[in-house]
Amino acid sequence: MTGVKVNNVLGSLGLGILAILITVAIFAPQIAPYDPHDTYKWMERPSSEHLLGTNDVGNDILSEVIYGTRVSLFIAFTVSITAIIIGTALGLIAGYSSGVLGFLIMRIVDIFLTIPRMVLIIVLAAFLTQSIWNLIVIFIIFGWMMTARIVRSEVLTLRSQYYVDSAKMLGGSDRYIIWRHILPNVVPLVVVQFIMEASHVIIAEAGISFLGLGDPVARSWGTIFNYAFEYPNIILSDAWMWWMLPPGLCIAATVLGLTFVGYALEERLNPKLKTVVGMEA
Amino acid sequence: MHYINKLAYYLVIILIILSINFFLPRAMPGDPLAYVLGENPDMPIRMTEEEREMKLAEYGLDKPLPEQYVDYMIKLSKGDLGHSIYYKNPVMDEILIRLKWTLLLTGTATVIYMPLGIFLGAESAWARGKKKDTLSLITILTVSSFPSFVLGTLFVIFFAFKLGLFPLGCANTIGATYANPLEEALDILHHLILPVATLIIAHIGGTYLLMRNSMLSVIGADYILSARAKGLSERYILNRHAIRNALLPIVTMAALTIGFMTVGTIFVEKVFAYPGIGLLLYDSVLRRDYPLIQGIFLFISIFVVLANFIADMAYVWLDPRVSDE
Amino acid sequence: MLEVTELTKYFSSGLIRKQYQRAVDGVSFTIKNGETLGLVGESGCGKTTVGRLILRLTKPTDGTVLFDGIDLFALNRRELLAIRPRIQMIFQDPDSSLNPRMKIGTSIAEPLKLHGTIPEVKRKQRIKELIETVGLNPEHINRYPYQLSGGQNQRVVLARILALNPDLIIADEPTSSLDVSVQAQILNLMRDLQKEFNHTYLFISHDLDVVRIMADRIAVMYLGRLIEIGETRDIYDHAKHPYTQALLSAAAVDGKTEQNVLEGETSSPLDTPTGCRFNTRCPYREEICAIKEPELVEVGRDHYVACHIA
Amino acid sequence: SATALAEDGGVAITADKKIVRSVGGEVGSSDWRYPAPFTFYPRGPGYVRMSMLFDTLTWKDANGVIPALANGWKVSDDGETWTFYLNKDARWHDGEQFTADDVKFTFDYMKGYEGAFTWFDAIDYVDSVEIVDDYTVTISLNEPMASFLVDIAGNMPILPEHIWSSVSDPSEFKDDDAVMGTGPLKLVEYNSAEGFYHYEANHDYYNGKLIVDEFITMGVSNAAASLKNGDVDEATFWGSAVDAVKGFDGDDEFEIITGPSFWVLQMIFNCDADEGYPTNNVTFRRAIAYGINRDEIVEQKLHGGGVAANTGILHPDAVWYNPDCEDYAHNATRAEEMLDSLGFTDTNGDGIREYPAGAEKSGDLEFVLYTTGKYLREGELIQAQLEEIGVAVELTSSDWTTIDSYLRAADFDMVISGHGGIANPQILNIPDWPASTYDSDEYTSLFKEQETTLDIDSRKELVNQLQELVAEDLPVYTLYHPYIWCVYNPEVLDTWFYTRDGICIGIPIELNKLIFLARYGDANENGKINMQDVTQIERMILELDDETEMADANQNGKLNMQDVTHIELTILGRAPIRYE
Amino acid sequence: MILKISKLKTHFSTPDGLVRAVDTIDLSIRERETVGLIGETGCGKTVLGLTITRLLQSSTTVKGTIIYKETNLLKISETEMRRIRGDEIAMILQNPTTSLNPVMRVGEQIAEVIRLHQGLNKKDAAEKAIKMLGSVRIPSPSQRANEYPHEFSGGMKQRVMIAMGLACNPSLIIADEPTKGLDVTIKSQIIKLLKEVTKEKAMLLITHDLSVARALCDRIALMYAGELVECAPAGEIFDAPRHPYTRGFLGSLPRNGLVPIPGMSPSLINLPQGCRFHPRCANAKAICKRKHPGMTEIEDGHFVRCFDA
Ligand SMILES: Nc1ncnc2c1ncn2[C@@H]1O[C@H](COP(=O)(O)OP(=O)(O)OP(=O)(O)O)[C@@H](O)[C@H]1O
Ligand SMILES: Nc1ncnc2c1ncn2[C@@H]1O[C@H](COP(=O)(O)OP(=O)(O)OP(=O)(O)O)[C@@H](O)[C@H]1O
Ligand SMILES: [Mg+2]
Ligand SMILES: [Mg+2]
Repeated sequence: MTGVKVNNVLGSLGLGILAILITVAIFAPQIAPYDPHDTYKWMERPSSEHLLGTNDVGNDILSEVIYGTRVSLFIAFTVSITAIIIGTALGLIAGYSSGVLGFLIMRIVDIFLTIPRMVLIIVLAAFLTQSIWNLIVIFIIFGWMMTARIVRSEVLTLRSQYYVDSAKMLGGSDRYIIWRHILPNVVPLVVVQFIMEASHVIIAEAGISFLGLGDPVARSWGTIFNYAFEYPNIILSDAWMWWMLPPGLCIAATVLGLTFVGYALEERLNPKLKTVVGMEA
Repeated sequence: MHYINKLAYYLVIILIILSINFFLPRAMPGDPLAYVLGENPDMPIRMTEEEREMKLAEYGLDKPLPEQYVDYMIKLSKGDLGHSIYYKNPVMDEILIRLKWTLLLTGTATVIYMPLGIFLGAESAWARGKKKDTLSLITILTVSSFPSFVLGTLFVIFFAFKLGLFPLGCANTIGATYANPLEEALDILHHLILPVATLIIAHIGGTYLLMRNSMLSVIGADYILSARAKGLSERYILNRHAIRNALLPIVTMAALTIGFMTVGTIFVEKVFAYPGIGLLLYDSVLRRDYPLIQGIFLFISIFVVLANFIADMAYVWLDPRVSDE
Repeated sequence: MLEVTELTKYFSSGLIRKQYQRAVDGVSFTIKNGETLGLVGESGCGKTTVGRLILRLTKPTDGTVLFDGIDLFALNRRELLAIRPRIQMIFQDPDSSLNPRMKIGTSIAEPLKLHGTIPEVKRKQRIKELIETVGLNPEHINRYPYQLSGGQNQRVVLARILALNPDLIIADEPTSSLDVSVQAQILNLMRDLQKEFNHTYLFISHDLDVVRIMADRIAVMYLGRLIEIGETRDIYDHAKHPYTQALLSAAAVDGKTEQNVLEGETSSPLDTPTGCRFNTRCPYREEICAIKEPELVEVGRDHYVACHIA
Repeated sequence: SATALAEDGGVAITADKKIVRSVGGEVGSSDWRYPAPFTFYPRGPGYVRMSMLFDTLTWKDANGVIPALANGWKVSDDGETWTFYLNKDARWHDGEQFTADDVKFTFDYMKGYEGAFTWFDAIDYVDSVEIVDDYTVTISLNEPMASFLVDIAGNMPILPEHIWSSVSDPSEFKDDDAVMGTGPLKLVEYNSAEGFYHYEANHDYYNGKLIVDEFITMGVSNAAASLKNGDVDEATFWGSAVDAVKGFDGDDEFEIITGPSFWVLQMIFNCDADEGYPTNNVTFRRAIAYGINRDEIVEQKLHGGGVAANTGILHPDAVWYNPDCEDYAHNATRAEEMLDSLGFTDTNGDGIREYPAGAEKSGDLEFVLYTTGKYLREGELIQAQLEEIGVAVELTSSDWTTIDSYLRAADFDMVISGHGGIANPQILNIPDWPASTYDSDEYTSLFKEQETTLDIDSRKELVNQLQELVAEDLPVYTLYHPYIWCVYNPEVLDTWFYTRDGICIGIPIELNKLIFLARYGDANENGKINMQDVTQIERMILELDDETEMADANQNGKLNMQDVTHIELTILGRAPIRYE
Repeated sequence: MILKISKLKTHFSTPDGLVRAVDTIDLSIRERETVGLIGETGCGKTVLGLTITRLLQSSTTVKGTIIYKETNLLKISETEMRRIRGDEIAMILQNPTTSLNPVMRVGEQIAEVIRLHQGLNKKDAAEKAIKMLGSVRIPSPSQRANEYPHEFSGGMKQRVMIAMGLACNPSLIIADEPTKGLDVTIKSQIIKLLKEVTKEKAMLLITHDLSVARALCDRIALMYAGELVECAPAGEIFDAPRHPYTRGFLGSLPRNGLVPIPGMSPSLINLPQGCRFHPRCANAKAICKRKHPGMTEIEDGHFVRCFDA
């Protein structure tokens, strides 16, 4: 049963990483040694004063990265929570009422899933003003489909379960059935989906920002990385070590944390892997 | 029946993509003319009302929307994706000259990462719970959580700059004269290795995990036990019975991954200055060369839709249960 | 008490070229108060669908169902909700009849809560009573379905149904997934409860042995049609339809007597044979069988058969 | 002679092919379109890539105008007729002889396809071209044009008649023949995807011996790293890229030269009388100017890779530069005093001033500062600086299309934007800028006057006044001029230099085709043209002082009086040169 | 004696505890004999079948001996075992619908086992597969061989499973609930087919359907909570059952009056002390609670695990 152990280790590791990052995000003003907009001597090497040195305009990189956590996580969580809620609602509708509406929703989902969404996001971002709100809206628009599809197929399975029929038979209204019988069974899936979506958004946002389409004012890790990447002397000087690596590692760590947690959750929720042994009398 | 349904479905998708493309600049805030003529932040275009009218007429932007739509469709049907503002060339031409590099890059990466991911996923699942499985699981999850551009940049710094093992970028040595085709091929390969490696690492995780999960559910299936009961060897069972079944979800996924790939190349091409379509999209975005951006979007989308279509067909071929419906 | 006339359900599939699946095709029967009607037939012949139609869990295509004189198919939503507690169904699979995320107690409380017949304070007490009525221990109240066995779960289902004190219970193969000894427990319990509360049962099963014990009358279905209906004793002793005969003979395997083994498989309701639906497998087939569909005719007291030959 | 010099080893010519590689930018952005005369991208880098292939009548080097296809020239007293004596050795790449016919053809062609040559639009000045003999042409202008020698003669590529006479759609003509000129290089390959231009030497070049065999300008992923790795031999850096340049400082393998960029970053105020409150108040704008610390911006953003700009807009290295404009040296106290005097005071103690009571607006003194992502950092610095004087700035980064629409609607407070070509007084026509909200009768009439003044000195005076007026009125507040650097490997080529007032009509970059010529290799061992060269030329001039001798000299491929006069003019800063 | 199982134990270790799925079982099967293994859900029947064919995961503990024609199956290498599986001992698994590979043609699934064990080439194996399909009465076998499992009905899939089991002419067949989930009329078809097959082969028939066991078996073994409780010739089991569980089991059949055994089967993790059946036994005595009864032969060939027998 090493699988279970590994699973627990990965899960806790992931949770640990996320906990740290979330703490950093929340307490950024307390943790960060400086205001990320304050300027000091530019391109300082790491020192006791500036643990990660300063960037090309003299901002303290450590503080920038700490505040970047805020931006990145804020985008990721805002988008994934909203997208998940929308996706779950639409998935429920599509799955529960197999009418025209459901059919329509699923067609839209199929179509959206077929169109390469990141390319469309890049194209849209190119057309729109660079702001984190625009990004958030775009990500939400393209973020709910997978959830809707997964929730719908789960609802379809649940709907054919006898206990749903039973509830109907016992006099439960549709709303009652959805709230009491369908939704609670969908929630675990949705949680996993939330985690997956959050990690998608982290990567996608970092990517968009790396392309210089992020919000340059509210600097996320991707934007910090982009600035470092665009710095002409980045490869020749050693600055990549303290300017490029930290935001890069933060992105990777967040994704990793989310992946681990998502993986552990999925393993735990996957009924295939859970064998109930023996029945208690 | 199935084919016709699918075909109709994909035609609808393409129609929708075309429409998105048509409405995008028209629905955006700002002057639609700016999306055709481009912008110049240093020296804004100067135009009198008259010139403006003339330009609008020239691009057919003064007509009513439905008429514009029809014109747009007619143009597209002739393969005309419009003119790039920057290159002053047909968008299609600009895409086509870069296509080979992107195809080379994504093709090579796909040809490697797909089978590799499938192989590793299958092996991992087959050895579920063992050290081998755990190790590869953790390694792959960890490595693939690095976005491709972070990974690629680190590769450039280490392998290209610090160690000097590979070139810093580009698709071949510029201006080089080759003694023979082999030399040229080697040069191209030398330039290809780092970007391909980046793409592979960035994309292998998805395939690996999917295959592993898919395989895990196959392993528990009764027909695997049944195959064992027949006395078949483990290898044979894995190859003949397990993989094909486990591949089914992968095939559906493959098309999606091709979509991801095309996006992945944007980052990799930027990092490695690889002259493909991704870099073109990036540059066009920087230059706000809207017709080119739209053209590339259209091109990639249709490419991905086609890939989906092929995957769907492959699915039918792989899963006899579907073809009967 | 229950009068089913010309009950019909066609399932349609396919968007462009519709295909109809004639799952239930003009079934009529009645059940008297306190009686048990056994409904038998092979898998896919439409038994479950009949049950679900009566409950209106599936939308009917045609026909009427009169329950205590009320036309169930004419009810609107509210009326339906009001009448539903009087007709209940026990499903084939006890494990999936209970929400895996609800404790047993919550599941049993559900009907009480939904109908608000019993004030909240008394509910606990009532649940305990119900649990004991079906032979379970009050300590099970706080368990989850997966912590109980199939037989126990089926008891929970019964307890929950009893909470509503229904008049008609449709039992859809309630023991088919259970062991014989557990089956005996459940069937006995059902019989006891019937006696106690004067339930009317529509007992669906493919096991003729079980039906024989449970039912007063038996109805045999084949491919969506009722082909024979009569008193249990009549059916067992004087089965008239060749299909019923084959069923009985197959059930009576003991290794000694040579059986009347039916060749071939049931046709699918997607393309039902013309004429008598059984004609493709019937050992006594005649010309007319492939042409004309036989009507149910009375062959004895309360004994009807749909067969040209019988 | 050039040959002798080359053999002396003044220039490293080895038995192998000598290939020079120059960075043209990042891959993708290093493309400047096909280098044919009507297809290149109409910016400096596009032009120079074309200029390798096509020669003009005149050209410029580090000191100013020099002969090219024309050996010599003279101008009539009314300034309306120019006579050019053409080079008799010049040949087209295909071996055809270059003649006066080609020159006439080119002018006629350019006039015939007006607008096709998107690079400049001064052809209107030309009335007609007459062929005097095979190697002499006269060009008649509609009106005198002081900048003719640079803006037209030194700018318009001369086309081979035998090719272009049959071309009716010049901007679509992209054959191999479309890049066939008389220039020192021939195009071998061009690839837009990779953004590279591969040239080979035209060893039959009439204007001197070539010291390279091939020249490549290409895209790379990182210029500094590629240079260090030896993938390229030369790269340009600009502004804050000074950090990368410093990395080469003290590296024996590389040489560095510095030049002007003729570029300015500025902040545009909304001066609209109706919409622009309070930025339409000149005192207010001055207060803002005092509040901004341009030196800090130069230091923090450019890392010293530039200078605080001339508040009169024109570049300090330009002929027309007025050094006496008010420079608004950072003075927060003064700024605060001015704001106080205008009634903008912090009444609620939140550190941000409020509008005076009864003003058009109320509440906090807060402005939206628009910028593209490129200049965001400057915006941030300004934001912080202005906050110190109690002015709040909301920084909004946007693409230019969006900003432009705000500008047109006069719906903005301040915008950061930059532009080049600031050596030419024409740029000072601020009220005529497409999005300008500046309106001043005094300024407009002054501008009109300088446009029509032919006397150089009086015109200079007028342009000076204009600059002072800009600096006073501050419709725009210029921030900085970046420097530009060329870092190269002298082992490969050491002739790099910056052209006086920029190549052609003012292109600041170092890709002057003269670097491929032996005489430049000779003239500057340290890569620069110095005063000695000039004296040498002067000495030559003194020896030749009569007409016949001049004609003689001309035929020998030497300089003539006209050249000298022009060089002198240029050196003295009197040759009117139009920049873009 | 074709198969002799003695003291066989199969234990799974799980996070909840040790599952004693098969606990000290002795059972032998003679040539051409059909032995029925009957018991309630979860009592360990399938695990026993899988243990014999060594198809369980390696993490399980198996103790005891399984002698098949003089070889101890628990001692030989995996390679040797693989040679025996499908060739000499065929196992027909519980659920035909899921036991056939959905993406492989039916003919190929039969042919592969023939190719493997009999070394036939592709063509011959395919022909033989068609013959096998014919022999289990699949109409137009050559055409059906090219179809996929989903195109077959439940009864036909079960036939395919049987054909697959018989393909290499094994001497022992282990059939795990071959009639489960089938309609009565189809069930009798399968019974008829199996009856023919067992004329010359030994079979271990796992089922909880007594009518099937009665129709096919020579001897019947009853299993309860991982162990055998009674084993005797079929007739004796039905006519003179000795173990209270057997009696209760028979009694709970509808045709025998539907008299249930009280209580329910114990969990294989927490087995009762003493006789495993005693909590449900009407005549349990003090000793039954304390001591675990052994298998005793009370009549010739009739074994019972009960102090009271
Ligand atoms: N929701 C549905 N949609 C489409 N077809 C259905 C649906 N429900 C049942 N059917 C079809 O209707 C027919 C009758 O089904 P039904 O479940 O009533 O049979 P049954 O006699 O209860 O069979 P079993 O003994 O297997 O439970 C079957 O062919 C089935 O496939
Ligand atoms: N791999 C395993 N790990 C842990 N427990 C197992 C495993 N396989 C089977 N079991 C347990 O062993 C017991 C016996 O299972 P088995 O499948 O042999 O029962 P069975 O008698 O065949 O039942 P059925 O009639 O339902 O097929 C069950 O309690 C089961 O949960
Ligand atoms: Mg049913
Ligand atoms: Mg079993």
